[in-house]
Amino acid sequence: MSSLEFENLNVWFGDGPDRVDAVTGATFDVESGTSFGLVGESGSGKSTILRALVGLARNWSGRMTVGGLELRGYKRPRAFYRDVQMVFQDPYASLHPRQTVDAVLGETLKLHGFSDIDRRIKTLLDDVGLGPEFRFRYPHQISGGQRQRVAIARALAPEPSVLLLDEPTSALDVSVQAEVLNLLVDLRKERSLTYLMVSHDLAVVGHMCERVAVMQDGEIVELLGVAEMRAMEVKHPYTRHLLEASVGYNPREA
Amino acid sequence: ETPPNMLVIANRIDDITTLDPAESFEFAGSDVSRNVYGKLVNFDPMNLDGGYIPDLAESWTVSEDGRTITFKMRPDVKFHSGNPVTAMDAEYSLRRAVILNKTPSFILTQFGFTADNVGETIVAPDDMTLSITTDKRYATSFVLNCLTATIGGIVDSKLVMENEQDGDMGNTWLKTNTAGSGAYKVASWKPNESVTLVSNPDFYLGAPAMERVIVRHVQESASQRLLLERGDVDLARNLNPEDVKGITGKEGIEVDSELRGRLMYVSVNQKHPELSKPEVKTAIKYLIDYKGMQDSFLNGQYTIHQNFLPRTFLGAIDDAPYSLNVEKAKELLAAAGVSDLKITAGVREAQERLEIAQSLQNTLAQAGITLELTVGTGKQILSKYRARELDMYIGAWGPDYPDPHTNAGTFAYNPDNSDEAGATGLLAWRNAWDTGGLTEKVAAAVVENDRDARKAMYEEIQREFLETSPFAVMFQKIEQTGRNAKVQNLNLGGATTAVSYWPVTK
Amino acid sequence: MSVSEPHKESWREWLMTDAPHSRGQARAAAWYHGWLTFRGNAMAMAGLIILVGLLLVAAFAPWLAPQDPFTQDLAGRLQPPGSEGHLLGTDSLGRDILSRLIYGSRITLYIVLLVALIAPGAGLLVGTIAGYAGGWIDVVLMRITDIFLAFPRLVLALAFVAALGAGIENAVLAISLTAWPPYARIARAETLTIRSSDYISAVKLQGAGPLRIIIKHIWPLCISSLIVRVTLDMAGVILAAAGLGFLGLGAQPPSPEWGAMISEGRKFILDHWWVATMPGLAIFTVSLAFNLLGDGLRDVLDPKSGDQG
Amino acid sequence: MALAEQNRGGRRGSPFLKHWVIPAGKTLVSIAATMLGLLFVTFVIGRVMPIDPVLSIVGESASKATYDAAREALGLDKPLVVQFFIYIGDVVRGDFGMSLLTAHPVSEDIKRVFPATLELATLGTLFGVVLGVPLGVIAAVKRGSWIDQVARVVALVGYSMPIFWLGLMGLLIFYGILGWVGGPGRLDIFYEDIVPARTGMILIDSALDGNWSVFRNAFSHIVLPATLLGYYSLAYISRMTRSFMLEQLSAEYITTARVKGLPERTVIWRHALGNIRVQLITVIALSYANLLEGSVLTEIIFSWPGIGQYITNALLSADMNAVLGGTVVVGLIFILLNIFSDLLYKFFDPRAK
Amino acid sequence: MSLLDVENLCVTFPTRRGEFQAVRGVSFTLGQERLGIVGESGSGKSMTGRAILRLIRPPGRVEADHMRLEGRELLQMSEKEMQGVRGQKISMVMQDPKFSLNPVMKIGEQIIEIYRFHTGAGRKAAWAKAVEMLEAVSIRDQERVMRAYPHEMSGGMGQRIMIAMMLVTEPKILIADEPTSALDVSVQTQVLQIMDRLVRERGMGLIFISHDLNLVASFCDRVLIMYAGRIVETCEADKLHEAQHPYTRGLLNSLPRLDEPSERLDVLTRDPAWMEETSVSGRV
Ligand SMILES: Nc1ncnc2c1ncn2[C@@H]1O[C@H](COP(=O)(O)OP(=O)(O)OP(=O)(O)O)[C@@H](O)[C@H]1O
Ligand SMILES: Nc1ncnc2c1ncn2[C@@H]1O[C@H](COP(=O)(O)OP(=O)(O)OP(=O)(O)O)[C@@H](O)[C@H]1O
Ligand SMILES: [Mg+2]
Ligand SMILES: [Mg+2]
Repeated sequence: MSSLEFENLNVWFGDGPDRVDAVTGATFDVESGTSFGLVGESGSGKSTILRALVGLARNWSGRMTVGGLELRGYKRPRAFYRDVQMVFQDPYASLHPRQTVDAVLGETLKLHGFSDIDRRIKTLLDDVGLGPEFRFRYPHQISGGQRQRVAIARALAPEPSVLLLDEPTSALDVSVQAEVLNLLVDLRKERSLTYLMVSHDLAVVGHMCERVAVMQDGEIVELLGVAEMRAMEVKHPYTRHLLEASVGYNPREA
Repeated sequence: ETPPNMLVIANRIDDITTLDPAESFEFAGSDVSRNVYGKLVNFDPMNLDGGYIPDLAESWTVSEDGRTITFKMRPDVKFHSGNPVTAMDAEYSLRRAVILNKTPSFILTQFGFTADNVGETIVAPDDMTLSITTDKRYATSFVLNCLTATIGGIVDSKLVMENEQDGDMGNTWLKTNTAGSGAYKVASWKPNESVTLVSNPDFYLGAPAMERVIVRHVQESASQRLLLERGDVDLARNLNPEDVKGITGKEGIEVDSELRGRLMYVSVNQKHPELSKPEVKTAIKYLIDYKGMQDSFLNGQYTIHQNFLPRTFLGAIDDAPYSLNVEKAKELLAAAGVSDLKITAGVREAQERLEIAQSLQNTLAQAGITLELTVGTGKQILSKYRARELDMYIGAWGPDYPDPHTNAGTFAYNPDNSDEAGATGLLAWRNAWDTGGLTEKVAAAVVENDRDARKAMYEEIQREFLETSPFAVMFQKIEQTGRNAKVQNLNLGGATTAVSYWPVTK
Repeated sequence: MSVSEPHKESWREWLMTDAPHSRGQARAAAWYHGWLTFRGNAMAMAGLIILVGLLLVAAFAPWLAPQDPFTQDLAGRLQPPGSEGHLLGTDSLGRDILSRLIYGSRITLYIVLLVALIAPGAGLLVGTIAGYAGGWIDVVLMRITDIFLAFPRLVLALAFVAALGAGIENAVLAISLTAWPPYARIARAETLTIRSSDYISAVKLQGAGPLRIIIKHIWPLCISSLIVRVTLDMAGVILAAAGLGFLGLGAQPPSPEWGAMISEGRKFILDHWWVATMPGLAIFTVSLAFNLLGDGLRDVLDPKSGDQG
Repeated sequence: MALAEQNRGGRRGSPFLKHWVIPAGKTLVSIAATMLGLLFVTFVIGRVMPIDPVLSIVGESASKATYDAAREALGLDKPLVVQFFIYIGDVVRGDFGMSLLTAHPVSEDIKRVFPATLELATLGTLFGVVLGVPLGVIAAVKRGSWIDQVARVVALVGYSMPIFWLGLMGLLIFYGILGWVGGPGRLDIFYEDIVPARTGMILIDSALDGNWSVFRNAFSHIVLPATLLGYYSLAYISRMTRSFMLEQLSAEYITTARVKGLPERTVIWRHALGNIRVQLITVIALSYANLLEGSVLTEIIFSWPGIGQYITNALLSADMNAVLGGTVVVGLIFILLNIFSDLLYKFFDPRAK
Repeated sequence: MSLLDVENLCVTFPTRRGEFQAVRGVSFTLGQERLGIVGESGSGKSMTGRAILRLIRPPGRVEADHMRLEGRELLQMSEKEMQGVRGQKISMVMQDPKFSLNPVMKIGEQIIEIYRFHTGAGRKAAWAKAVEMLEAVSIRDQERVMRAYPHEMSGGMGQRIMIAMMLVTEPKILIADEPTSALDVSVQTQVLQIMDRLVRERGMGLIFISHDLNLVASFCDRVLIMYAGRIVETCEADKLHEAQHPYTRGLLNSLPRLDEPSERLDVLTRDPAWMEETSVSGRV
């Protein structure tokens, strides 16, 4: 069980004149067993924070800790990946088009050194609510929601305590979104997982998380609890704007 | 249509690597040289069989001991540059050839000339007299025949000296330029593209009718044929039998067949334990389908000839005792106790040779000999041959100068058969054949001054050669040339020399 | 799961299922789907049939060939097609061209298969490593690729053979070694698009090393575009092998290798057109078949084209 | 942290530096590296070849002393590394040594043969582009139709019929029988050496000279081989165009163009083709480079004194200076073309900037 | 008379497993209003939109009893006549601006192209018109944008450019296929405002395709709810939250809500019978 801490995190891409600062001075922490949401407009650096944490974004400064353990550089020991896993935004793009569900899960389990792979695959599929008939299908043979379940199963395979969710339902239909969100809620309850979840949909974050950080242009502009959000008790105008827009179209708004 | 005063020839000239007569040793190069450089003695293109006649030397005398020949130069002949041709030029040219020591130099140095002794052995006491002294007595015909070779070309010593670099005796300059007194001078040579000759109006035999001769490099026989048919060239010199057949009988085109000196032969390495058995050697000679090949893919371009002196050479004999006889060959092999023989043969990638090789493969197989072919570029195969590494070689040999010794001295002459001797120039050595006494006979023939006696000696050598040698000479080349009917008096040089353009008319 | 279940269904249903029960079935079903896509493409099927035909011809050459491919008949040389006993005529040594073509299919297949394995293989290796590793490894590998690409093919081939010695295997090797750079470029371009995809990130998050990612995840996706390209290059390979012949590297006579047969026929082309044309047509047919097959395979193998049409 | 602050505001360096100077520098370094690699490989090949350059020069019968002297003159007695540097030095000065085969300096030979190839390859490529691109586009647009199949067969004939077959047949028909074109060679004999060789490309030289009868004659000679070479590049270019176009035609912006009501012509030729320009340039450059390498067989059949024939001849006669010189020049051309196509890429694709 | 009148529209694709009907007998009319089409992914929304413009690529087929644009039968028009309709009378804003703009043409060029083609105007006039349109969709610095390439634009700008381009010919009908799904909320509002204004001020007909029920409910006048290629229900947009059909209800209930937190979300359970129901007519 781990908590996450980010202190003055800066992440940038490129070098010299091409440099893009994607995240600047992000500071927040996620208590173990809780769910934390990151919202903000496209390109505000939400995903980048997750990617920096798992080592997919190489250039960063500041401090990141997982369960008190400080991270360095971009290489992570295998043990780290047993603890922290990530689910990507687009379930189609995150599954190899030539691998069956079985192969995806099997490889993950093998990499993490499990031995009773067969049994575990069955349990995993069961956990994410997929029947055994899905086991040997290719990604193109299953629907988006089912693909996302496979992605979640893959993330759950090493039995992590932290799940990073990068817009896990934004590519899905509302009806399917509900299924996936329910699944995530259930899993968290069963396994006392810690979630760090990115979304641009305030309703989704509101549904899932206890605390929320609002990002704009690489910076965190506001940190607030979900209750405050519901009550519209926000300080930053950008947060307010987001909240209002999420309700629907208001022709009179400027 | 080609202009009336111009002769246009399609030929393969990619073998011209130099125009320097002291260095040039290839066919196309000789063709150029013969028309550019006068020699002391030369062949009359209209009467090749008549042998050498005076050229830049008007006459000569031979000393008592037969070692010194003294030439009297022809007066009033001029080089293209306008310089008079003198004995000094002749002295310079011959000395130069010896001193430069390029590939063909052996033609002169075999008479004992060396860079050190040319000061005494090749001397011009005055402008009109040149005397050369050989190390021993040789047949005069032999010496003079050798002087008709390309290396005997007389260069304009003044002009050459002006273009000397780092003591190279003008070699660098002469590679791409000419300084002769012949009927033509080279106007331009573009390697692999063309050679253009322009006539020398002051040629001592009279200005040639063709003011320009352009030899164009055309590799493909088919292309040559099309050019000839369209009248864009007057002469196509490398037509294959099929294309010759194609143009035969076409209006305005004639086909000339001229016997050349080149021989096609097969030889077997005497280092090979089985191949060195006399029966096996003979068996192989019986396993060649001479007639079948002559009448099919070699049709018209090669004629059966089974000895090392090409027809028209002094002493050449026409005996052709061998023909395809598988039964006899089998008997011979059985007698030698040879079965399941497996040999590899080197052959260079050239259509007719490949066909000969495959035919050979076929007929040898009928007697139970497996022939494997190694095909490669000329250089690759030759270097193996020279290193005595091939079991069998299928190839061609052309005489270097128009004297019987040129072939006798390589096919039947091998004074030291050891590997160390490294006599790579001798075919007998390349095949590790010690000649069984022919070497001495060849050495004797070359110094025999009586023409008839000499002829008889060569005939005898050849008869023995036919029996004992590891060589199966198969064919002699016939050059078939497609000619526009308008072109007259063209002589390609037969088996002895190169082409002459100056008598040509249209 | 009951083991006997598949037997209740027909094979077709078993293959068409969306819910395979085993790895084997999933794989078979995937192949079957590919096959269906492929079968729908008449042109690709034509290509396949020709190639299967070629395989059969090669396998049963001794039974199919009307005559011995090596038997010479100097009296009956250069017979035109359709003449007595020689459907496609005879060559300059009077050998039956049809029989030679039939036997030659073996050599042709051998060359083609060997090159098709080596060149794209080498290209795949270099290209994917360069593309995935990036940085200086990429720069160095691509410079090397450029150097090989910039070299006149014949010179390079000769140099290789100088180092390796002559023979048909070495000729094939030489061709492969001159043919890999374009494949490397294709593989690299493909890798560049794949390497930043989410599913590669996902595997990285399982702690998979670069080697594993390249071999297990990137190669399967690069192979399809390589296959398509290889099938396009086949005719070139056959002709290149013949081209090496005159350096003494290709098939040695009297081997009835198609390219060598064309070269031999060159001499007679104006009057005896069939000697060169027949093997030329054979090469054309085979390369057409490969090409049609390649187009069909592109549809089957390309994951992007998915289930459309 | 301080570092991050500094970088965030920092748009260091002028755009000029960023867009032109730095890439140009990188390009130069990469050319240099590739060239050096090329030279190294050629050098190694020169040493690996089982051919004795000394023997080729001095001849078979030379004495040991002559041999050694020549060897020394060639610098072959020095250590390999030193030889390599000498080699580089020579190459940089444009000195490739003497050709054994032609007795001319290799650089001079190349100056003579390369324009012939350049002329032929350029015309051939033009032909291939002018016909190949439209053919590929049409084949893609009408995918699966008879026109697509015909285009495929046309391209494959180009791929699988050896050029000498097509070449000789072409010569027979268009020159031998019909007499529409000039025969082998670059000019008829009487037109030879009339116009001064400025570029070595007769078409250009005669045009510069205003001598149109030479121009016409040269054209009648080049048209057949150029068409044949063009056919080969046509085959390649049309296949590649087809596959690029197929990709573009399913793109969403093509639907947009149709939504706009634009005629199909505009949609295909302006929108779709515009998007494959960059890829096409690369393909064309590659095929051009291949033609510049010289099509040996075409050059042989048409008696075209070009670089392909030159290198091959040299190769067969073990004239290593000529082989290496030719190789370096061809390689250089190749590299330059590559860079050129990269530059065009930058120019044509707004996304590349 | 309505602008568009569609009766029994079917879109069929041949597949390996037989014919697949992406749209099955859809009927509706469009007046000078905002007509929303909602439904889950794959329900045939986009295909309906494209079928109107006859942009279904072969081997797909479009069939209908009739499909009239101001009384003229679209299905009987020649390809040439259709070119006059597309862009001129009916325009369509495509889903993703990133892929829908030609990446190698300057934005100005792309706008001018459509305008000149349909009006035959000169370059200068077209340029001025394009700038005016960009201004209308509240893009600042129009001259710069005109000379820029699509990749230099943000998603929101791209979407607005797309709208400007499609409106430059002042079409009678605009089909907007999920025009805001790729956008941030803030940009989304702007885009909607533009379209809203056009309908109200110019009397344009708008078909607004989306899967965002809240958005459609608040933005449109009328809504068609699609399921598996058919219209299962139609209603006034503001009454969407009172919709009856279990499918529509299911969709609505599965949305998480900020104002009504819940432990678990309702999940839509599909009734096979819905597949068989005949399509509800969306004609008025
Ligand atoms: N590999 C990269 N190279 C350069 N810039 C990048 C890279 N990845 C992301 N960026 C930039 O970093 C910034 C933040 O990107 P990020 O993906 O974190 O945004 P996001 O908030 O997740 O947006 P979205 O909602 O669109 O996913 C963006 O401006 C983006 O352009
Ligand atoms: N070329 C095609 N061949 C076969 N089926 C197709 C084709 N194009 C689309 N379809 C199918 O048509 C159906 C309707 O597609 P459409 O794009 O209209 O859905 P949509 O309602 O717009 O969904 P989304 O919200 O995901 O965009 C889908 O089931 C799709 O799979
Ligand atoms: Mg993101
Ligand atoms: Mg859609």
